[in-house]
Amino acid sequence: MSRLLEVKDLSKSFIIHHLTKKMTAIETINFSLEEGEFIGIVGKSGSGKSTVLKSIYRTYLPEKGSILYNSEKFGLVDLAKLSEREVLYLRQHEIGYVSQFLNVMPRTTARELVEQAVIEMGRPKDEARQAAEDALTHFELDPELWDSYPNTFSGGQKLRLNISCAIVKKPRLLLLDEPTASLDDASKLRVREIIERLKIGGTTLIGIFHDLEFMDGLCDKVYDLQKKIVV
Amino acid sequence: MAYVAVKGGAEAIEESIKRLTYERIHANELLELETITATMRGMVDQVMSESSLYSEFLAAIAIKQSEGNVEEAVFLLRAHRSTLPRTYYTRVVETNTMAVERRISASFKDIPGGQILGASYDYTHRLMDFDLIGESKAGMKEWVSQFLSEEIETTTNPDLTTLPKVVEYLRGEKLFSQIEDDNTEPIDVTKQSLQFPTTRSERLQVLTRGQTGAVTSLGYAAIRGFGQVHPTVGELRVGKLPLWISHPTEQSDDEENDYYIGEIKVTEVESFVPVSVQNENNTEEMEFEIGYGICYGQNETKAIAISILDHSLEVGKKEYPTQDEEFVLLHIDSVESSGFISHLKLPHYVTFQSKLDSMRKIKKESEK
Amino acid sequence: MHDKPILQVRNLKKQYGPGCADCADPANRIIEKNHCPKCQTVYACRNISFDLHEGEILGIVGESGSGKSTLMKCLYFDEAVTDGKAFIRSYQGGQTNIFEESSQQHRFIRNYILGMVYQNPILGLKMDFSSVGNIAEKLIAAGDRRVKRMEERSKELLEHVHIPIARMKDEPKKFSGGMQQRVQIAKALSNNPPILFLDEVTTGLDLSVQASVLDLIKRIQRELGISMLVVSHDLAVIRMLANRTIVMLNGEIIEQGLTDQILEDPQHAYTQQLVYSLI
Amino acid sequence: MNRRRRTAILIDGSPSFAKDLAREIERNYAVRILSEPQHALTMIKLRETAKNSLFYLGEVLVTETKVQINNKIGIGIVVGNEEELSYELAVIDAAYQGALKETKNWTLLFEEEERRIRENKTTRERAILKTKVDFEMMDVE
Amino acid sequence: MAIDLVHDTQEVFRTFLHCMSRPGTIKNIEEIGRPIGQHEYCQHSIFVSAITLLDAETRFHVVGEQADLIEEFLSSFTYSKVVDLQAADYIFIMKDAKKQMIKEVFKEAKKGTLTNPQQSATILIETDRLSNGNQLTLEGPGIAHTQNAEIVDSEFWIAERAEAMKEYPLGVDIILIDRKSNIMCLPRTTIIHKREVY
Amino acid sequence: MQLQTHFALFDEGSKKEIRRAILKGVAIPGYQVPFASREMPIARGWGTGGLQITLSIIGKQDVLKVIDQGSDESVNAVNIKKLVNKTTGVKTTIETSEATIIQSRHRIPEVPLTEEQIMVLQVPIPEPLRWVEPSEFKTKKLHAENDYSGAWLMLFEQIMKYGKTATDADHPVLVHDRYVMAPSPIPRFDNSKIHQSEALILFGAGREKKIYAIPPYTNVVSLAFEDYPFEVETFDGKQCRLCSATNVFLDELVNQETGSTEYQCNDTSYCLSMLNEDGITAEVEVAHAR
Repeated sequence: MSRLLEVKDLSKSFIIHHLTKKMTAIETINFSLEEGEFIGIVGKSGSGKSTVLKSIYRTYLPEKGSILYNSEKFGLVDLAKLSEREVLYLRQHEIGYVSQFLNVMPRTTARELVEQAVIEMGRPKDEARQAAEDALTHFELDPELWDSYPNTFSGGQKLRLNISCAIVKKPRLLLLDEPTASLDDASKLRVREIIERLKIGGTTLIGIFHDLEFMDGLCDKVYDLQKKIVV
Repeated sequence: MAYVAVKGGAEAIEESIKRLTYERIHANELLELETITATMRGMVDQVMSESSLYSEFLAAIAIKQSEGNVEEAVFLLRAHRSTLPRTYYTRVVETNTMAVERRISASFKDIPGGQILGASYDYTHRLMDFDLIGESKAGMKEWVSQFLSEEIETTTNPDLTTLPKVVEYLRGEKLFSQIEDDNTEPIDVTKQSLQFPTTRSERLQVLTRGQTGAVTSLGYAAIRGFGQVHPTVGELRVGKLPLWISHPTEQSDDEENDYYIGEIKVTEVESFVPVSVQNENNTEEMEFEIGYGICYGQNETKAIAISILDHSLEVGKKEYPTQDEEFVLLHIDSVESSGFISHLKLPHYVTFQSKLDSMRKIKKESEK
Repeated sequence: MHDKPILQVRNLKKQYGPGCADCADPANRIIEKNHCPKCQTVYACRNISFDLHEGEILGIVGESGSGKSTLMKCLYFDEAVTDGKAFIRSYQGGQTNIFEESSQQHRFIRNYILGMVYQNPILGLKMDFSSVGNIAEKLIAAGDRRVKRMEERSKELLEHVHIPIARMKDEPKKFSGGMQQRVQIAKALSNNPPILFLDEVTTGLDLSVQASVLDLIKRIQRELGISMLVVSHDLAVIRMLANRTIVMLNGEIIEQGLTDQILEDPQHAYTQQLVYSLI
Repeated sequence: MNRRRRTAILIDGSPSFAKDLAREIERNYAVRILSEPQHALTMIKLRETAKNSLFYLGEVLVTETKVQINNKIGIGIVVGNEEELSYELAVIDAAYQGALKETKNWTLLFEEEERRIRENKTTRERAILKTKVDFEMMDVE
Repeated sequence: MAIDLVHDTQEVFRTFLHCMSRPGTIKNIEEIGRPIGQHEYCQHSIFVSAITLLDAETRFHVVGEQADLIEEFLSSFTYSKVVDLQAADYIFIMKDAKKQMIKEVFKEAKKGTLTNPQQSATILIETDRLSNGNQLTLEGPGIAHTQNAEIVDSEFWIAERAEAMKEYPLGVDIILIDRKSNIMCLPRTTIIHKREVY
Repeated sequence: MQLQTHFALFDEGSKKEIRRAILKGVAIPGYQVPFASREMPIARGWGTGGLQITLSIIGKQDVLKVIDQGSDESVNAVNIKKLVNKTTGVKTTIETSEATIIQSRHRIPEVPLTEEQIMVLQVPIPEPLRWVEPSEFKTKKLHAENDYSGAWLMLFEQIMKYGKTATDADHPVLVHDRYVMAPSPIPRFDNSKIHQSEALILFGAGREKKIYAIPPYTNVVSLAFEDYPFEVETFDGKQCRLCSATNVFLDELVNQETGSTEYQCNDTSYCLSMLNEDGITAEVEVAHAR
């Protein structure tokens, strides 16, 4: 096993100009992750769990520290300082991000959405089509929904679509940002099964989950944001 | 070998021209050139202005030759000027040296130097004067001597060559910005064809030689709704301008050594046009701008219309045809417009045959 | 990653007016927003530099007067730049500053390499010519001389943008705003330009129409791999379309980054204000 | 007397004035005509008063004559179809160019003619001023 | 001077027109305007060419050892204004012009603009000899297939001319005049190929 | 006072200016050179452009032929010929092969022109893009940028509308692969005569103040799409009622007595020479003299 990700002294604060205020979200975070591992991040609400994931994904600009990632394409890189172009490449090929929210074009069908993700990686259209169908089947989205617009989906359906989009690219690292937050128990269970399958398939994962029970037995290790230690 | 002759238009042309002469002289009435220059002032002025050639003598010949057809008379003069050498350019004429014969302002009730009506049709009642039927030379003579002998009230030192301009008065008041003399060499549209966008000198030259009717119509359109000029006549002057030229070969620039060559009569108009401008604080402010018009002879509506179009073209936003320099400048010339309209009289049967062929083929195509 | 950008813009400057002692020197210029209060010179674009890469959509966001549309017009040669350079990979091997080329060459670049979709379809379409003719015009400009082929291509594109083929001979003036915009997009795409400029293309359209136009753009980009520069004052549009985003204010680039980063973690006070007003 | 003033008096003065002076020179000298009176055009360059810029108002017909007296060339140019006057102007110009003795005695004559022109002008202007509108207020006693 | 301004200049113009329309074609103007005395500063054919083209509306420039004298002479005759290379409508390159100056002329001469390509210089080059020898091959409008030409000293400017023509319709037009008053024209459309010498 | 007309009417300054414009026109084939068109003794639109060129190039040795709509004896042709003859004294002819300068309105003679001839065409509207763009400023820019999509689009639209192009006379041509040019309102039939012509062809537009030229042996291609080739006027199965010529441009005439349609050579001088060759004595009425 080799190291896939190492977060070193990561800090992030936000300057709110119109309030002339600086809000610190996380400070000197340190943890690392081996290939194939699943790390869970815990901490009470507002402790900055999501900030950590968004910093890794670069939706937030990391302020201090480094996020070393061992890329298949670029070798060892610091995600905190990597060029936007390279971040975009990694997003398309190596790092996936799943949240409970679905951000999609209004007139795009579920099938097209998953296809897009493959096409963005530069694959031909028919290959994308096949991959999309496989993913949607795999994540048990009712085929009747494939050609309708996702705005109308239930929370669980949206999430499974989200995961399909992320997974279809076969990312090496998948970031799960409270994907189950608004799901009922039955749906949660299905998501858990999906994650287990991913893990078995060798995907490296970082997850934040609203309820700690959900993480039980799923994570290899857990990082506590308040104590700043891996438990 | 047999010889085939072509019978055509040559004879017909000769006969047509004879016929024209017949029309002019068959009533056996003689019109002296002097009669034209002495009594047809309006027509002579219009012809000189539209042909852009100041000569009462040549205008009179042209009017006589064209039987009073202004379009044709202008044409004759324009063609004649192509055959004459242009030997001199005058020194810059400053219009404040004008010997004023008439001068009015619509902007002020009274102006320094006074409103001088001069000779004007403005206040004549347009009633037919049947006395003209029996007008006699003796009667005319008597009227003139009576007119000239009338007591003239003594006005202190009249000097109509140094009347102050209304615009100068307003510039003093800072209602107009002071403008430095711009001595950029003008372009002569008769030596260089118009290139768009044009310079101010080209526009003014084309406007002043424009056809009176065309210029008036477009000026009217610009103030009626198809333009955005709302002018007040600041000053209208009719009078004579003295002309000077420098010695052709002596290099000296000494004006004392100039030749005076005579004077020409012109009508000059400055129209005041309110415009809204942005001031330094970026707020809108009203300011006056000047539209300028001048032309040969006494042609007052034409000069006013030129001043309107001058301003219109300076604005030049093309929202209206009257602000579009191509629209205005390319269509107001008498010789060009009348020539092209009249060319429609020429036979066009080759082009028509070609059109027929095209239409027949399209018809066949659609019947397929 | 060392692939050469498809379009490189360096230090593009555009000013209206001559400048004066107060504002001519960029180092210590005293101006209000983008114009000099003394001489009224407007500095519409100041030192704009960026790269556009193959297959990406780059968003440019800013309020009116920020210089974003002027920038676009300069790149499409609708306006002459005051200073600066730009290089297009597929033109002269990307070695020639396109701004220094003649108007004849500019026309060539527009016809063969660039596409433009204007906010107002009147600028991009001939309203009195048929829709198919409009598309053919761009193909003709790019050297096509076969009527049948152009007709086919036009049909294909009109279908692509969901204009019924039955209406292909109709003039755009008979169409709704959304349809006109779609014809304009079809026209801009007709000769497969590697670079497409879109200037406020959904502004003024109904919401539902906006959505279909945005979707169309995204689909085209995905399928044809065209690089696009999208100018909009509307962050929602930028969010939908752009991978990366540039924020402009008063003629300057104040911030640039990944679109989701700009939206979720804006750095500049102005961008924050813009983002907060969106939510 | 400089040419600027001289030519103005000759052209604006009575026709006989120029004629008499020219005849005097003709009597005493051989006048060689270099170019006969002929028509030509002079372009008028004018300053408009809206932007104080220059433009060409149009052409004016002039009659021009060139003569030579004792190796000195005189030019006569005058607006209009003025064959005789243009010739006389040329002769007088040549006389001044050659500083002929006759011209010495002419100064008084010129001044006299100039006075007459001024008087005529005043009379003409007074007549014109009869058309001036009187805006004087009524006197209030 | 026995020159007939009306008919002689018409004849010279028609020669130019014929040769400009048919690049490489040689015509002679030796006898036009003869007989007259020798001109002090330039050969007769240059003089008649100048009075055919120049007048007060044009601007010109002369390059050569005696440029100033020739400029003064032609200017007094035609009223054409003497200006810098960059502003000249007509540029005369005399036989004795320095080779470096010839290159300079092609670099600096007006090439016209895309909107007004006619606002470009016409360059009159004096050369020792013109013939239809096979040193050069000409191609372009006015030439049925190809046309041979031999121009003495042309190696000093052929490359520079090509450089000046690189963006048609911009360019300069050339009138060549040799010692025997032969005329050859090279409008900007003519492509010159150098014959390889073995 | 001497009042006599100068040789070829114009003062020498005017001629020089026009000559300079002609030389530039020859050097840039198909490009419209602006010039300061002079006012002429005939009306604008009646051939002042062609006349100005003719008067500027003509010399004492020249032989002039003038035709209007194919006819030497049309009133307008006679009138122009008369004016040139009166001011220059040059010989005039109706024989195409005899002429050194041929001024024409709307036709190019049927007899092939030679290297020694100059063809002068009168042009009413020299701008081929005028019907796409009324502004002169803009059309100049289109020429500058080599943008002729407007001209092509017009043809494309005609095909969309009518199934074929619908141009008549003055069908635009592409010159030397650069400038699109109006060949003046010659029928499409004559367009091929400008391509690789042996004679120099000059075009003069007096009112619009433009001069342009096609040097000999220059490529002149009528605008047409590859799959809709350029078509000329056809007179299939028709022949001249006088000389029986075919493959010439024919006038369509109505026989006043029978009411039937008859055809006759438009180029009257050509018709005459054909008849003379055949030894037939005939008198050709010029029906359109007016």
